[in-house]
Amino acid sequence: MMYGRKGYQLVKDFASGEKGLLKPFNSKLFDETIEECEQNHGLIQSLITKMQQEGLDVQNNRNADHYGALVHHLSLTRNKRCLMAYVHNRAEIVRDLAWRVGLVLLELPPDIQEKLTALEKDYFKNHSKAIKSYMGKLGIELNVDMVPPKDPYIKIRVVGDIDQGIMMSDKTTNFTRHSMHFLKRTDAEPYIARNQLTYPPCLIGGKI
Amino acid sequence: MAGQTDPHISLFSPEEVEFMGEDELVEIVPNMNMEPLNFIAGDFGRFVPQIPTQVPLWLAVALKRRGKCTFRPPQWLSVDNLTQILEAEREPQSKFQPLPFSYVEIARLLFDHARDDIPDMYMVRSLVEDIRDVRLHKLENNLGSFQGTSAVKMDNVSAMEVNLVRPFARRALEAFYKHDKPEADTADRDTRSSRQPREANNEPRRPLRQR
Amino acid sequence: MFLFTARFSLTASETETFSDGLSVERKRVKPILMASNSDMGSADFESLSSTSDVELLKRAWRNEKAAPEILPYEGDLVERAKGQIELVEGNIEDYVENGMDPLVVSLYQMDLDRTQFLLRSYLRVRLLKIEKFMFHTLKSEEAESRLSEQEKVFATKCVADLAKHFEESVLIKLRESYRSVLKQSLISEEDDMVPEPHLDTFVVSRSNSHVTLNLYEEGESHQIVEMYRGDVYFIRYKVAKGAIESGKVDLI
Amino acid sequence: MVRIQKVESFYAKLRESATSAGSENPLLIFPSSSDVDSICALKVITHILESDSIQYSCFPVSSFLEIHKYAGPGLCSSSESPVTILLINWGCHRDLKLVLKLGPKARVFVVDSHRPIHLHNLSDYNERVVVLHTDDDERQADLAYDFHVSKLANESYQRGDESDDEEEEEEEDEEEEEEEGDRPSKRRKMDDGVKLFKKLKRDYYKMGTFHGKPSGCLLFELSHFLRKNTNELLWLACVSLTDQFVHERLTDERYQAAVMELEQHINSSGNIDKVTSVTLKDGTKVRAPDCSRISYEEEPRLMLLREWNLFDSMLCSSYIATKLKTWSDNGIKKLKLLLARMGFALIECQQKFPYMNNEVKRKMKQEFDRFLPEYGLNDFYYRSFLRLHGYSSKVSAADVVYGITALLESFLGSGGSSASQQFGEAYDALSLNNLDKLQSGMQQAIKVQRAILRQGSKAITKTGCIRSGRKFRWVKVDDTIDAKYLGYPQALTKFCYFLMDALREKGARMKPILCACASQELGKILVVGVCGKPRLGAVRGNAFGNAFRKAAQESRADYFHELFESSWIVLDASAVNSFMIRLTEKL
Repeated sequence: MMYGRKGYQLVKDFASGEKGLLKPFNSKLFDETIEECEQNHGLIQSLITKMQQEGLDVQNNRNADHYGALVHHLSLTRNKRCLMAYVHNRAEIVRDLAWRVGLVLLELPPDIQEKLTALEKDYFKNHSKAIKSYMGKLGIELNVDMVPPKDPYIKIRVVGDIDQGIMMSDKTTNFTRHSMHFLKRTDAEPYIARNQLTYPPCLIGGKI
Repeated sequence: MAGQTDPHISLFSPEEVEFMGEDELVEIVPNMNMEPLNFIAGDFGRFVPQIPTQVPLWLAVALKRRGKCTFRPPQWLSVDNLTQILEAEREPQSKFQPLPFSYVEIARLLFDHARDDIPDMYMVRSLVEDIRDVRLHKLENNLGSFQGTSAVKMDNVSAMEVNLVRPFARRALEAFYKHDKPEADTADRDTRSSRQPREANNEPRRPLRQR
Repeated sequence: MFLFTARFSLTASETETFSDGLSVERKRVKPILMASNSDMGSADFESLSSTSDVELLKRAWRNEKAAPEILPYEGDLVERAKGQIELVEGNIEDYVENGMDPLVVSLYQMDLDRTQFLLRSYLRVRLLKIEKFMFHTLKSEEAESRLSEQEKVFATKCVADLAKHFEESVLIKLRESYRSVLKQSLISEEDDMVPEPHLDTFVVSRSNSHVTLNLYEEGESHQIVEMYRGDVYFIRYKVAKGAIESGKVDLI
Repeated sequence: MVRIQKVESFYAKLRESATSAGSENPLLIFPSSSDVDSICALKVITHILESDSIQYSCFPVSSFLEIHKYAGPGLCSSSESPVTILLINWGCHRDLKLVLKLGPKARVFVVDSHRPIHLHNLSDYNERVVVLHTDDDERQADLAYDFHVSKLANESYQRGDESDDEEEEEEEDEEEEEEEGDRPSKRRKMDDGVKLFKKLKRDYYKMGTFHGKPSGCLLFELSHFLRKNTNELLWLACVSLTDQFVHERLTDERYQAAVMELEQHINSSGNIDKVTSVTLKDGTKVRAPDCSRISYEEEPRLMLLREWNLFDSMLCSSYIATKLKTWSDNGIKKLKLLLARMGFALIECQQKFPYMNNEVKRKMKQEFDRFLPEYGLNDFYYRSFLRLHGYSSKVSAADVVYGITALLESFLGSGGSSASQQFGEAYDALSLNNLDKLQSGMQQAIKVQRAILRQGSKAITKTGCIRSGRKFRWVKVDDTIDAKYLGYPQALTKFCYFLMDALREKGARMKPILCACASQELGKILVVGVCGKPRLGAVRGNAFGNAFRKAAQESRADYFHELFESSWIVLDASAVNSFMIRLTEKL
């Protein structure tokens, strides 16, 4: 039984995903790694009790059992690191979603929401609250203006299906598919974040 | 989203490098009357037709796009000057020639928005591209010659070049630094250990304790 | 609260009456810290030209982005920038109401957008750094002193939220002696699960004035570097840290 | 004033209306997705609007009814908030206030080359519609009126209010005329003023439909006036003029005059770089690429030559194919003999043009000038525009028009890519940094032209295929494969002109021609009518307009006459024959 392999596969599974994009939570591998920690812990206990029954001093008597227990301790801490790394890296992406895509869980694109575990959804909500309360106290929105401003206006073309009657800062229009618009950048940014709009090749002022 | 740097690595996106370059002052010739502009970034204008004035690049581009001015290309952006610079850059073992810190961004913005204000614009653009390529090539070559030291001076380097070479240089310099530091006495092993990125400390300091 | 400071520059102006047929009285206060000075040789360094608040904000944003660890919070600068942004936002509303030429309005809007972007990016980069090293930022007195009040609140909440998330998804499923968030197991002497910023990374510095830096820490062979105004160096962050915080050197 | 003579005052009024306080919508722009001139005009006007920071929303449309799908409530209801609309290349030949049911606060601005402009749109009293119709456009028009149009327009608008759609009104005038002829006593008593008004109105509409100045060129003049013209916009003006030339919408004389105007712009826009290469002291040469320059040259009437090969381009290009009758075997033999006489080896001529040897390319013009007149091809070369880009590549304005039109006309019916999606493709392909899209459009145009040659040959060689009536000829494209290429208005129009040229070469009497072909909608047939190429001094344009509508109504099948040319109509497959029979009575 090769210890530590499950943990390794778990972290590898995360690493194989596209940078910054979530894959579904690999609960099978995750639970198997937890299971392995239990086995490690069980073996440590049995080796210690065996040494105690033999009347040996567990700390200083460096016999085979002592090192056996040590190996399992190391395997357990390694598994713990893998589990924590897996949860930590996913949590990093969850935070990034709050910043880049939107602070309201239900407004996230459905394909992203599917990939979040219940715990991660809670974490998302908590983290959004932290960001919102910071912004509230300071009176400045920080999840906007991610890209250096060019002209206050921007030219976009609608590629996704967006509901009708779009409310913009001072005007309303329809974002029907394939229509083109020249509007305030801040009005377009939420839709760009959910990549329903593209910059057509002819940016304002750029080459037509 | 394009244009926004990955917040986790302290690197600037090309859009951000251009943004910083847009504060450089350039000369324009307005074709209309306009009151002085008192911006947070500073005071500019009284704009009088045909009287040249200095404004930041972002303001100049905005006025040009609205048909309100023409550019006076900077002195360094001419076929003769750029030819000399290219010839000097191509000299073997030559140092970088002096160019404005954001010369790449200024050139690109002028090519995009002020084509008709730059004489022989396509020749100028080819020369700037060649100069940029020669300099990047030189930068990559002398990456290898960095000695194991904590500080490496770079003369006349530009914003884009710094931003481009930073990740490679950082890795090379960190590797040099880690391997051939002057021998420190063993006493402060801890300070050295704090240098390596924090890895788990494998050997237990104290023997296994009874649960 | 405005910090009134003198500003020496060619077109200093306190109040501006717009003579474009409008009687809008526009109060313009430009609290600028340092004296402006003439341009520098052929390779002009815009950070050395008149250091308006925008320049200071740009320098703070750039240093924060380039430094591996969080830098001291520039509270006064942030307040001043916020004040000026609110002032200009008000002015723009007046311009629009008084039917000012849309061209001039859009130019003032662009100046506003640029300053707002800098302020937002500066504050956001700091929050992202806090998120990245959240446990570390609250670990020491010194680290905590670099944060603003609201950032401390944010950091504390981040730590609590993430600890809770770790707790519920991993730690309660492990045995007692392995349940610590900060330590791998009870027998770890120090918090060996806390990622720390890597202070030995190399950054790119540009000196604002003549400065001499000691390249190595105590107990190592002495080596120094003498940097002159405008010099650009690839340098170990730890060595330049003091000079950055004192404003002698910028990161680019 | 509803008819605006000056392009700059048109823009000033548009700008003032679009930025008027209280308007809830941005400026709504509806470009026609039926022709290239409309895209060029859109790009020029949006460049100007953007530089003045005027917000807009743009929805490509291909029929009158679609506007309500996008314009939202403001357009026709009595809503108080003003809404400003800009129509590009459609709408001015119908009474817009009536057809679009404009509300009190809606204002429609129109830049459209379709003629005649409906009198109600031109009247000073109609505040809802503003039409751009410059003086020199009217003076140079192919068909001129010898009376004062605006006076007639005002009178018609005031009278128009009581009567319904202007077609009906014109209808009973004609009956009057006939009545007058055979039963004078029954004629109603009319005072002279009304009679004169009715006669002038009848003459105004009886001219049939034709085209004024291309919208792209008109709006380029606006950008020039506002000092916002660029090399890009000048090229768009060249393409929009060539669109009218390629699709036979203007006379050769008016084309030459317009080319001269654009040539002055090309010369004065400092288009040519002085320094194109620099030699460093160590001998290396740094060359500047050709800077997307625009040039004007004599171009052969060979379609998409640079995307094709010489032989196929000569075989399929309408101008040569109809003269040499390349649909027949001996026509192809004649073509091969011609090439041999010019000293060009056949395999050379079948090489893809970029790889054809330069010797042949250089001698081509000289040989063509020497031999082609013998075959009656005397104006084989015509003045045209070229765009140089990259290091040596060239593209001609005509090839751009063929390519972009093919992109516009490759929308599929249900489920497939919609017309507005193809409009986006065509829009992107018009800029120089999207050459791959333009190339795919040009390859598609080659397929359309091959289909035209195939169906043309079949129609000419198979007897009974072209049904010839007293007033017009008509033919139906049955081949389901080629219908995929020809089932679009512009392609079917090119097919009509091909047949007309072929019949002329066969010595047949010139008559208008109709072509019917399965459209993209299942079970529907597109019918397109062509009266003949616009000629200087011609008395009438395309007369099919109203006749189509009435014939379709009488054949009691449902029909769709809302496309942007009144000589285009969509019918039920079953109704085609009865439509044709009734149509002969209407002409």
